Amino acid sequence: MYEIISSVKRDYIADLARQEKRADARALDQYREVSVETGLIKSAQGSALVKIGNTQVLAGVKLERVEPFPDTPNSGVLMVNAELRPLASPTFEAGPPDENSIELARVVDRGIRESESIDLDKLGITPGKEVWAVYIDLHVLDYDGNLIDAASLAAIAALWNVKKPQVEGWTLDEFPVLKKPVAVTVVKIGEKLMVDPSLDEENVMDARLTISTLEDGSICAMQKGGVWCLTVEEIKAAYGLARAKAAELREHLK
Amino acid sequence: MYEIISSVKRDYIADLARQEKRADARALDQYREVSVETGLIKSAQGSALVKIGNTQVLAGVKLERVEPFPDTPNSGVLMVNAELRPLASPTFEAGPPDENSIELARVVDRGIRESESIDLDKLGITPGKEVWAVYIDLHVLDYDGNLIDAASLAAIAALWNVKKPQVEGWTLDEFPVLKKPVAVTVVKIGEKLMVDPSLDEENVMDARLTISTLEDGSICAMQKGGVWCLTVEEIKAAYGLARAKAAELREHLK
Amino acid sequence: MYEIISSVKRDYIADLARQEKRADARALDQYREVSVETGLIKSAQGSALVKIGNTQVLAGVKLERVEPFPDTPNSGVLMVNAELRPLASPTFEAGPPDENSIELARVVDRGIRESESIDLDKLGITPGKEVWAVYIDLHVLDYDGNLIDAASLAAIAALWNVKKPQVEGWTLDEFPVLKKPVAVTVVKIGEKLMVDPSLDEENVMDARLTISTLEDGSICAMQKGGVWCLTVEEIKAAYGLARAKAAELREHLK
Amino acid sequence: MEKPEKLIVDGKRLDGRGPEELRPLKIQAGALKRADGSAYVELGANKVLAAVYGPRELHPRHMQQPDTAVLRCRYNMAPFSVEERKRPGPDRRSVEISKVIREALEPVVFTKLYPRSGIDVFVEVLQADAGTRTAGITAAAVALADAGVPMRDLVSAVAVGKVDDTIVLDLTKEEDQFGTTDMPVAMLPRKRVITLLQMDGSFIEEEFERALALAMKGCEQIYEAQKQALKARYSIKPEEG
Amino acid sequence: MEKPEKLIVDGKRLDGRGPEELRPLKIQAGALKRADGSAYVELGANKVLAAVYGPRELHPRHMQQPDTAVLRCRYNMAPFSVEERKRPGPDRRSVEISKVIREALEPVVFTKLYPRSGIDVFVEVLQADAGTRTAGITAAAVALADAGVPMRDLVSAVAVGKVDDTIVLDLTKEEDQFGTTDMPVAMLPRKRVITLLQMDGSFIEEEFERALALAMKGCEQIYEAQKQALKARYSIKPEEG
Amino acid sequence: MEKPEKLIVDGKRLDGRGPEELRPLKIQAGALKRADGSAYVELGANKVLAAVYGPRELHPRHMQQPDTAVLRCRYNMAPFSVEERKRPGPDRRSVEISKVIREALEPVVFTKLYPRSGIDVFVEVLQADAGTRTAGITAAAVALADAGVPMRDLVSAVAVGKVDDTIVLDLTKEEDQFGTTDMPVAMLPRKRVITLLQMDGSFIEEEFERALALAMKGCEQIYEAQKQALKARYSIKPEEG
Repeated sequence: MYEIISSVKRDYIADLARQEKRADARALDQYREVSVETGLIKSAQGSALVKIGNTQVLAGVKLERVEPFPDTPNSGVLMVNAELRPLASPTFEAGPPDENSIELARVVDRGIRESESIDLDKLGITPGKEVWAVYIDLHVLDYDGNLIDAASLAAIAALWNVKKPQVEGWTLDEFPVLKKPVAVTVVKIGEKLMVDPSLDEENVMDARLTISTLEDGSICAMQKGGVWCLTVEEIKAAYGLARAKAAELREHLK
Repeated sequence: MYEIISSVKRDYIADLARQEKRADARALDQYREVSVETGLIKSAQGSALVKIGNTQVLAGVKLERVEPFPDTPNSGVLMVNAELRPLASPTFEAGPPDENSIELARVVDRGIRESESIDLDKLGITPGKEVWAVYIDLHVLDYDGNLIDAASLAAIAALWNVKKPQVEGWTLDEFPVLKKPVAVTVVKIGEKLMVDPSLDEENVMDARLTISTLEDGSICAMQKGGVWCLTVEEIKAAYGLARAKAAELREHLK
Repeated sequence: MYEIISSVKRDYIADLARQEKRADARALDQYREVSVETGLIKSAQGSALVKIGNTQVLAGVKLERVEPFPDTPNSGVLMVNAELRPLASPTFEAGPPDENSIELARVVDRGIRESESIDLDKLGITPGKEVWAVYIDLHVLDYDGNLIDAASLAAIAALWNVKKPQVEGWTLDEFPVLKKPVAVTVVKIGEKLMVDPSLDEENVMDARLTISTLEDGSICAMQKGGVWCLTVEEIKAAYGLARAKAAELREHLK
Repeated sequence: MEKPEKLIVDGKRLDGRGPEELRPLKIQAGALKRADGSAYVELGANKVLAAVYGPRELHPRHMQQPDTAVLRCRYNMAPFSVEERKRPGPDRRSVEISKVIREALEPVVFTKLYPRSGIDVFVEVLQADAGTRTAGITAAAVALADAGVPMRDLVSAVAVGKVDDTIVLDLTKEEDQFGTTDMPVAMLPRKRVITLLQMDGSFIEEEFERALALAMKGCEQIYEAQKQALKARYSIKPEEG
Repeated sequence: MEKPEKLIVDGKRLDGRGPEELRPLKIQAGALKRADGSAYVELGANKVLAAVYGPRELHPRHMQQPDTAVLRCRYNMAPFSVEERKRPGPDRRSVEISKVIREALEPVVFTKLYPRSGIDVFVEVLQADAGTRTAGITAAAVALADAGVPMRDLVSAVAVGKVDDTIVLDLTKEEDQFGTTDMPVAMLPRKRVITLLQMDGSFIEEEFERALALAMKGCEQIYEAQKQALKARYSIKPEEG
Repeated sequence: MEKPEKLIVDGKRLDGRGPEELRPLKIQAGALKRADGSAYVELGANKVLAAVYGPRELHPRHMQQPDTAVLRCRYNMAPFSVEERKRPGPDRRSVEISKVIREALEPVVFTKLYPRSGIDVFVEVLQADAGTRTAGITAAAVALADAGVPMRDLVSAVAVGKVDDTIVLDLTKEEDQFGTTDMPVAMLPRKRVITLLQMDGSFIEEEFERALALAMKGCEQIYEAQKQALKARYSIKPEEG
């Protein structure tokens, strides 16, 4: 996900950060424009297109009947897959998922799974034989930074869009989605923390910390990234930012 | 499938075409020597070795019991696979099928499938559980141009060679092959159309059009290839050639 | 498995061999120090760590319930897999098994399978439905030559370590391992034969011959390797060495 | 999908169209920011994005051609774009379609102007309802123009077919599945020459000739919409500068 | 594995430890001959090997960086290291773990000293009982030092979590599976900064802060053992010369 | 295939051969046009093609050796060559066989004459009935000679084995499957040295020595047929010029 960036640009962005400024005139704790459109894809049981600035991620939810895992014979199965499509960026290459798309999928997966946002126990069909699989496919269409937040928001919006799915054999009333975990990524450039990194900011960041929180402010998942360190104080500050910003992003899920 | 060719050779072939001549002294509407030998491979239920000039394709038909597709629970399954074996040409590489071998397999497949040359409905065994799969494997042994016609002819000859297959559990009288679709490839070099391109001709061609026809002259499949265009008149002329030549090639299926 | 070696080193080792000497002062028919530790891995049903000099191979045996092969509906299944882990040598690369690891696995497999060292007929569970699979995984940890002997010894030691496996549904008394085939690899450098080649010796060898023998001195498997030839006399001499050394190595299996 | 008794009733198709009518068509040039050029096409229920990168340095190097740019094309269906979830990654169908799309586009691109470079065309199907390869070509041609790649002409594409013995334009998935014949066609609209032609099913000579003529008529309509989309893109100064 | 009724009884965990106690820890530097550096770590039932090769020439060449060494990391589980045999080869989990291990180690390596070269870290899990990624980081840091790679500091790592509402150090597989929360942490022990932080489960603010503090305390203990292992390695002249 | 009660009855094998008899053998040099050299071998029901390309430039470049040609070999079974259709692509068996075929051929090729180049040998099994690797070596040696690759000698190969306690030459599939022992051998016929030797099953010393002697006798017969095939190829001027 890291792209080649001229050292001039690197210095410029780092300098701005030192002055608590950003190249696109945002405040350090300010997101770019966020939009969430749901239900665009009729061939999916749920879908959402999330834009954060120029970044665009389309999430589709498909329900299919599958065999359960042997240790949870009457629980549904959650599968999250992310595709960094080469149309989205000159640095994305065709081919099997690389470590960036795998990390993206797994971070989104944990945010949903660990918060128990889907009541998988309701998704059994025939114990030991058949259960519902919930496939969440994250299709990255345009990449200008902060994929984790955009993909996480698209995934949860698509899940809440499923409602009463049009799929053969569905007997429940509503699709059992229960919570709204929201991921907020904070990056550190020099000594400064900021939210919603643009691509240029991601390319110069020292480290990032993604924190997924629920409505009550509790954490359900975290993922540090980047090749530098975070102090304990920075981690605590990031958590504060994550809670505040999650509340804002959650407004788009109404 | 396209090979490096010196520009001298390219000009020579294009010049000849302008004069309605070919490097091997054939007429524009003339095939090289064609031969079809069937039944060479005892481990296959049907087989055929087709030679067109130096080009050699060996087709083998294997019948196996498989699960049906859910939407056609009592119909047999047709699978066509083509292998451009590296022994056949210095430009064929070992490894998974590339776009040329995939296109070859799919064009042969459509010629057979769309003409309903096999009565797949007769190939059910236990509804929803077991049906016959018809595997057609096209093994390219020597490559001197015009693989599509050679492979198509080998496939249909191998199918007609199956007859009463020696395979456990076979209960039908005859293998239900019904028709004889024949593919004819016409290439355009400059303003001229010609059939049965040699390798050198393929390397300089502007476009090709493969037309599969049945005994009654109707078309069951087409595939345009190459990186240049065809006019409507050229397409109609190619169809005329395809019908005339298919009748000749079909003689080898008797 | 063959590494770049300076021609100086090559000449030195070949010269020594001519004088019936070796760089580490061993006799031509002498192994490096051999040790076999069993039962180190609790997550495996059987395990053994074999060291021959600096070479280290860890073998783990896992038992799992699988479907039988159609032609042996009530017999267990043996699977041998070898991984030349990149931590073991600068010349081992991450990725799917290459020809060296495949050859290693298959030679170990044949030594066990062809000697009927495991009574696979006892490993049926439900005829046609379920049998025990015996997975032997060979994990190469440190590579200083003579992997075949180390891996073969580790495999058979791990099998004898299984005893009464702690695995759900096991009903037999003992794991049905019957024999102790032992592989001995003899290499030819110039005119001389020697056992237990070090890595440097492997790199200059002309040919190798691995012979697996049983307690009674009979051969159960052989594999010649290397890009040069063996005379009939050399092959017979190698067999004599293999029998004598197998008896020594078999002491470690008590 | 269950087979309907008839696909054409009283001269109307199941979605109400006449035999020679296109589905509703919407083309937007410049749908994406990162790509050098892009376009979004909706044709009936098809939703297709195309993006173009290049001319740019071509990797791996051994693919570079000393006298020409290499045009590469990749057609992909999103897993959720079809009824039954499609496993990610290329399958045989998408490999073949990528090849025929490339061959359909190549005649219009002045590849000789950019030796050693590569031009990449990506077609992403977000929602599929038959005719995605032709919609992809239509979108890709606009994306190439949007990227400023020098071109001889546009490429316009549409499928025709035979349904209940009628020659029809622009088949739906239902018509494709239960009809007799499907024939995707791409055309250079100004030169009126064909760069894509595939066919499956059954045509006698007269049907084939009528179908080809109908396809070319359909391509003309597509072409008008392509031009409009490019005009709309460049008449309005984009806000983002 | 069946779920036990309680994971903590009378303040003691099922294996007899107190909540803030590490499992028995053994670290050996220089466990392998061929590798440039290596280490073996046992932490409870975990058995993990790490090996380092480099700095060395980096292949393939296009990965070389003109101004820095490239650190690469590969985490792998032996097929027999877990209850149900793991199929050989990388899966999604190991790809992600390899990435976070690399990012945890990179801050301590003076990569700029070796432009165009590569440093490879291999972590092999021979027996797994939760906490293999942190044990792997612990082993890898010792292996890097054993290889003589210039480093700013070591990296020490351990997991903490929440089990039966108690914050505990160094979870077992049972505690990981049936507990509420798992949080692996890696720290530069001298600078006391964090280079790995992942979390799954549920923490309120106060729990999170206590857990983080406990993790850092655990890392200090790990650090002492790492130093001892390196001392033991270099105080005794190795026999092999 | 069901196991027959006896494989040898009254000193005759099920196909009527004596124990030390080869199956009918046919060798044709120059079977293909595009390859630099080729050969076709029928041995009983085995049908095997071999083709040689090179010495030629070797790709990828990093495989080039400054002082020698690299001999590469690929053994492949056609999907229809065996009872149960074989899935296309290399499996573990064919990878190993490719390796031992290469090692069996390498001693006769003057690879040092062609530094930096590659010589590729392709063996295709069209119909299999036990002994395909040895038939492949036999064919490949003729194909190398047909390609004009400078060689020290030919390589001749055949399998021997033990069936119903009898040492037999050139096993059929039935004998291989239900017999006790299979031992493929390749020999340089003039030097009488062994370049391939594999064995599965059971031999006591005396059996092994008799089997090896029989294999070498069989190789001599193969060698005569190889020479005949090469003579036939070069005595007749090919029509094609």
